[in-house]
Amino acid sequence: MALAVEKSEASTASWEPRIVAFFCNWCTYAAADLAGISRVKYSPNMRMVRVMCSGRIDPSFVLEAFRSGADGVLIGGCNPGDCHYKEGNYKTMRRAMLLSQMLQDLGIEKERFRLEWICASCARELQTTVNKMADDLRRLGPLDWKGV
Amino acid sequence: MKDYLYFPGCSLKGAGSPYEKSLLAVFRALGISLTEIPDWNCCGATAYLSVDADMGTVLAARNLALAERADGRDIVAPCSGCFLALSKAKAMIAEYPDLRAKVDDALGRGGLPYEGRVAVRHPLEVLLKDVGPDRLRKSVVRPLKDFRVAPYYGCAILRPYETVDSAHVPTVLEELTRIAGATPVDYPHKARCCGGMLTTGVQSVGLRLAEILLDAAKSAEADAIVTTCPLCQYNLEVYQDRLCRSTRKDLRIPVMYFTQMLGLAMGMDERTLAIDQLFRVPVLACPAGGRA
Amino acid sequence: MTAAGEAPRIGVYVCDCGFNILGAIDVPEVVRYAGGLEGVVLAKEYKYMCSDPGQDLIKKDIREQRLNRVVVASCTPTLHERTFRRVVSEAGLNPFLFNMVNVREGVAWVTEDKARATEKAKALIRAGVRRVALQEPLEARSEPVNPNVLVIGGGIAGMHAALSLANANSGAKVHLVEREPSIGGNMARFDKTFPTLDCASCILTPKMTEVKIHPNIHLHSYAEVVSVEGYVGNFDVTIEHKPRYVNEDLCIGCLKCVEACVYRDARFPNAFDLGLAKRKPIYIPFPQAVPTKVLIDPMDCLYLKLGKCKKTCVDACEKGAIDFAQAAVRAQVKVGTIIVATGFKPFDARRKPQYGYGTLPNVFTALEMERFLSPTGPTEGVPSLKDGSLPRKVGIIHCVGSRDRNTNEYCSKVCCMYSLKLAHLIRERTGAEVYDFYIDMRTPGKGYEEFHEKLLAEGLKVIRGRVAEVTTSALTREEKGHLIIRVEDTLAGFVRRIPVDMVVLSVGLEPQSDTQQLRRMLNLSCGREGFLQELHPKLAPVSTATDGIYIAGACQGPKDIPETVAQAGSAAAEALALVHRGTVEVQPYTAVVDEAVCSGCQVCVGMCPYDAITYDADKGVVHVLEVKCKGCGVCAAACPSSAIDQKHFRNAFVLAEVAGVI
Amino acid sequence: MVAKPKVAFYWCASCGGCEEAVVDLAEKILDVVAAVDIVFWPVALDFKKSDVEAMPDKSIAVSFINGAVRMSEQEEMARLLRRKSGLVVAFGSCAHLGGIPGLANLTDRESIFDWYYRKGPSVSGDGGAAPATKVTVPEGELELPEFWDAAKALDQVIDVDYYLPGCPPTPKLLAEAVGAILSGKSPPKGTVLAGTRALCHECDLNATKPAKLLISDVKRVTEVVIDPKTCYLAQGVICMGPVTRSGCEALCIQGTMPCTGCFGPLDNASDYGGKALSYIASIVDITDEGEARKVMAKVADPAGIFYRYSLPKSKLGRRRARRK
Repeated sequence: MALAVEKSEASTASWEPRIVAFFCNWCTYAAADLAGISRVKYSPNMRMVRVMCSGRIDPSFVLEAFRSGADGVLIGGCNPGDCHYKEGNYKTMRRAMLLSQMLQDLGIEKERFRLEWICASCARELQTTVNKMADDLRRLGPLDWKGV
Repeated sequence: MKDYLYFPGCSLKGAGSPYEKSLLAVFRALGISLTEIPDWNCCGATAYLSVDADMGTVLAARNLALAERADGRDIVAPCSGCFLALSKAKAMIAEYPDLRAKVDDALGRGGLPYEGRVAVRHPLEVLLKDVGPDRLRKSVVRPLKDFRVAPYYGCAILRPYETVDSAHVPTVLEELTRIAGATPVDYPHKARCCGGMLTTGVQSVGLRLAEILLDAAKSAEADAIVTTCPLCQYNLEVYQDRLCRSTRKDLRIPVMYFTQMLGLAMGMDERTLAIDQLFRVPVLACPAGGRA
Repeated sequence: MTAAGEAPRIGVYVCDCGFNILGAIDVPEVVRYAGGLEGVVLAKEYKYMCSDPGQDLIKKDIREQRLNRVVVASCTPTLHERTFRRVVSEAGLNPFLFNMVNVREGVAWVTEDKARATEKAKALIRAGVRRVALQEPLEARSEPVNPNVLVIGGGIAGMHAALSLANANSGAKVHLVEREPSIGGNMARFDKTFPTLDCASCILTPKMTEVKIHPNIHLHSYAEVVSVEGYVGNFDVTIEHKPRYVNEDLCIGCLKCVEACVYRDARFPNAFDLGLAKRKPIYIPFPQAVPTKVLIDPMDCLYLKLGKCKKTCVDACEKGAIDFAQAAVRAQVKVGTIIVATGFKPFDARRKPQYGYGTLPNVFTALEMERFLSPTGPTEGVPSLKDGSLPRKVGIIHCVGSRDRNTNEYCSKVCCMYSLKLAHLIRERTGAEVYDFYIDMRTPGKGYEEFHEKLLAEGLKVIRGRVAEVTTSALTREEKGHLIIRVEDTLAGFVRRIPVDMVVLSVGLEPQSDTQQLRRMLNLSCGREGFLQELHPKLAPVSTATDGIYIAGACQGPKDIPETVAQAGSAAAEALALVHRGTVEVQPYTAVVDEAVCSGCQVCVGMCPYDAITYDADKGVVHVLEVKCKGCGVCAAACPSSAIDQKHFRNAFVLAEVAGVI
Repeated sequence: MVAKPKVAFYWCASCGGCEEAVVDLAEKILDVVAAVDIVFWPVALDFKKSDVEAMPDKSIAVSFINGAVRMSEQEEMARLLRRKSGLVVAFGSCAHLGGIPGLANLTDRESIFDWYYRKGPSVSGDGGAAPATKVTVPEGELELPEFWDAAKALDQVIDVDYYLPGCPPTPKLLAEAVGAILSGKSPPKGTVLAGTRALCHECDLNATKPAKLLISDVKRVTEVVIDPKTCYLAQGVICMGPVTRSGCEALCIQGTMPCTGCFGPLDNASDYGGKALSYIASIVDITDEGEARKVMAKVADPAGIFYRYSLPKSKLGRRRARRK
């Protein structure tokens, strides 16, 4: 399925990286909610896509995100041992290891793809993770993917 | 046996020489070699710190850097002031990048790189952690029976870094005392200020603090105060007579270094341990002098 | 085109949420933008979408504008997704043709810059619209709820919850599990409760007995929950009963065995008295213990330790209840809901060595003082010094371990009040002069400030300042032989040294040390202080992220008895609501297999932790057992043929969302 | 007699294996030759580009084009044949997905030239020489084809009607395809003329899979003696069977060689490499992070393994273009 890349209207003078974030419903999405409730501010470059478990994330989603204009992709899941579905996050962990390597072989820096365990009460960790990633990407510059 | 680099600092070369003599004697006997850091300089403590803190740190950092260049073994810093100054420099440089920059710049001009690799150790740690109670016990040939000791830590080796022992309930000196066969007495001042710094400034306050300490040790019926710091030793020792006069209390009590105590228990004589250089020579119940 | 076939007619509703969203996002601009998105027939702004008028607005449009898709951009779905799904279904639309976009927690509350917040909100709504266009109608599955309830912890919270449930006579059986030999928890240790000073055991003991005799309550004392499997409505629980070495059914609690024990005198520390009092190897924890059954501590009992003893206890027992052969036994129970009421553990005062606990004589924790003050406690209600004399001056130090960067930063909430209570009781029993050292005197609550006033009137000496240390380092003759409390009096502005005979440390409340294991067993999460995390701090204070599991009392955070009881009640109500409904809705986010594509490679079979996928060797394809599927989607991500997809989280939906946010 | 349908064969960037496949039709090739009129087949018959240009548009019934498109010349021929043919069939993995030449997309033109004409250990002389699009010879200036920065699959340059997958396509599939097309029973445009499910479905070893297909280690063929009677995956050997389109009748596997994926992805697969990666990582049943990292590291060159035949047609298509 091909996706048209639709650039957003709000044209900011300085370039801002786009981070697509896949968060699991139980830990990292909950952390994001907590961040909201506790008014913990973080970079708006990150846009959440909610899935029930980080184990739902098909590596193809990540590839698609890069292909359609993401400068970085962040996956957030429950800490090892804490998966709401027992062991989904372990699959994510292993897929991410392989995917990260493959992306680097394809010239995509490892800072652009991150898997982080962010628990339901880790609003601060979420903040630092997102802000750091945004900074890293600003340093790396746009990915502006061009296919064949 | 592990070998160490050695940072004597100014006082062990001066007023604190009994400390150095006894330390070297004891370590030699335990088969530990101490190599002086080549071309070491002031640790940057006290006076310097109050004039230019950053420069103080740089001074300390130079010693650490020299140690790295020497061979990067652990540094043994017996003087509490030096121990704190070096530990503090290491910690602060690691924590504050801008300070690190200053240090790098300063040392860089002398072509001296600083990586922060070496560890700063206090002899007490080395004795109890590296050598270990068992070897120490074996080395004791003359347990100091019925010798009542008031262990005194001073401020610097426990605060703010509790690497040597807990700042609130320290016990290592007690342990060492027991190993030496002596009896540690319990009193609440063992980690309180000796007044040292103040006797040079606000003398009345400094002396009051010393008095509190001596009084407590006396009323705990100690035969001697055993300390870890040249400044404490000096401060607690030299003002005793004056305090006796001013307070009309008997505050006379020997103040010795833990290395001297251990040395005695290891059967060394008072000259080797420079105990004869103390104002008040502790009186031992057990026969003094060389190996029995 | 939509799943339903007809072209999407999407309504987008952006919520101002008062000023919460309006203040941080240019809502009119967002609405204008949303209106122009493909498939959107109308976009509206409203003050509070979740309010009745807001809900009616949506229903009206669905009917009049023939909307077949609805997007609401407001708070997080965890808060109101249910609400709006109900709304659209009331208007005749399938609830799963609704999509919620999180622009409050997700944007408004976490973004500094309004322009960028607006841009982000647009992106999220764009994604939401693209997604909803593809969403398909689904039927929520419902599963039966086992009426029985498991209550973990037999303190005041657990007991109250259990009784509320049991008294409902809903046909529900309550399994109350307490790991100590007796129920009662910490409250059983108290003599009086603040602010009313009514006798704790007078209000507690009847409750304990009622729990014991209630036909609907099955009490598992001296037992622990070792495993919980399953999900809301159908939990399989394993409970392990520790051996008492006394047959509970036979023992009548006459205590003849205790008198007869070969140990003439009690010499073993009694856990209930925090080791302040002694007991024999065979004992009951305390006189009012429920169940009133003795037990034997295998670490102390000669026979169990060494295998030889006259076993005078056995002879003494007419019932022949003593059974040295007893071993741990496991029981299986099925329940539909679980209430966690595991309480707290007091802060370990040794972690503040400057206060001398464990090193200086006559320094006690508040809980120890509670025992001293209890008529059944080690000193029969009159606190005395180690030498047996009465204290003439007592210092109570607040915030021990609390509001402290080195230990716990949070306020334990109950300490100020219990300290005042202790001050009153100590003064009443010993006539001692009592000093309270506090940072801030926190007395919110009915009658609490009045109690504070009463204590001040009684002549309580209060000194404002964090105590630096408790020491025996006397500087004056008067100080000699006393505990000296050094504190900076922040009101007087100088350092005080106050000699006292006894020090009470008002330790804070901490999570039970095994909270982490419990959390994992039940699939809950913890806040950063380590207490169990509620679903929502305000709107779902006793619910958790795991459906069917509720929390009550101090396991959720420090709280006093009234609050604890209130929480226990509401947890019971939540559980009962489920029991009463009889069924639970299970999200239909299950996996589906396209059998025309599936190659039968069986990669998915090994993926499923619930064994919900089976291989059909004849057809050479796999099937998903919907009832077993929990909807994690791991199999879909793993399926090499993309033959498996997840309902409501289909690849296409997720990818549409991805395209939208970029 | 009615004129026999005209057929053309052409090769772009390919190894010639696909041509072999045609010859591998063995005696069947005679039926084909009998049934059709081969008007263009550079590898076997001497026709020139001008001959094709001379033909009227759409006069060729079917053109079978194999090989990836890597150079301007290949694009030119592809376009020409497209214009002259009723149907174009992408023949073999390279034309279908980019194939082995597509792996060149893991690097770029500059790096390739650098290595082959300047830095390579076998390069002698000043190493200054490198392909150019223009060269002057005594006879004048010649224009040479341009070597592109990336290799492409056929349908990334021209419109393609059918795909015959495989490296090379099996004679059986070729025969069936030709038969189907000539008999007019042509399937819908864009059809891949092979199986519709993944290879496991037609693999005999599928029956030997354990109840739960989980492995504790991944092995390369060189590391183990494969038991030919048990599913290779179950033995820890990476096999692309589960992600790869069936139709080859598990030829390699019958030859004790795990599937490497030449038939490419299934119709609805999101991304071949992504899927391959996902299921391999998923069935490795290790939860300890350190251990998992070790085993995952054994999947050397993931991009090369998972996109061996399909990089140009993958979501990302190629290595990221170098910043200018």
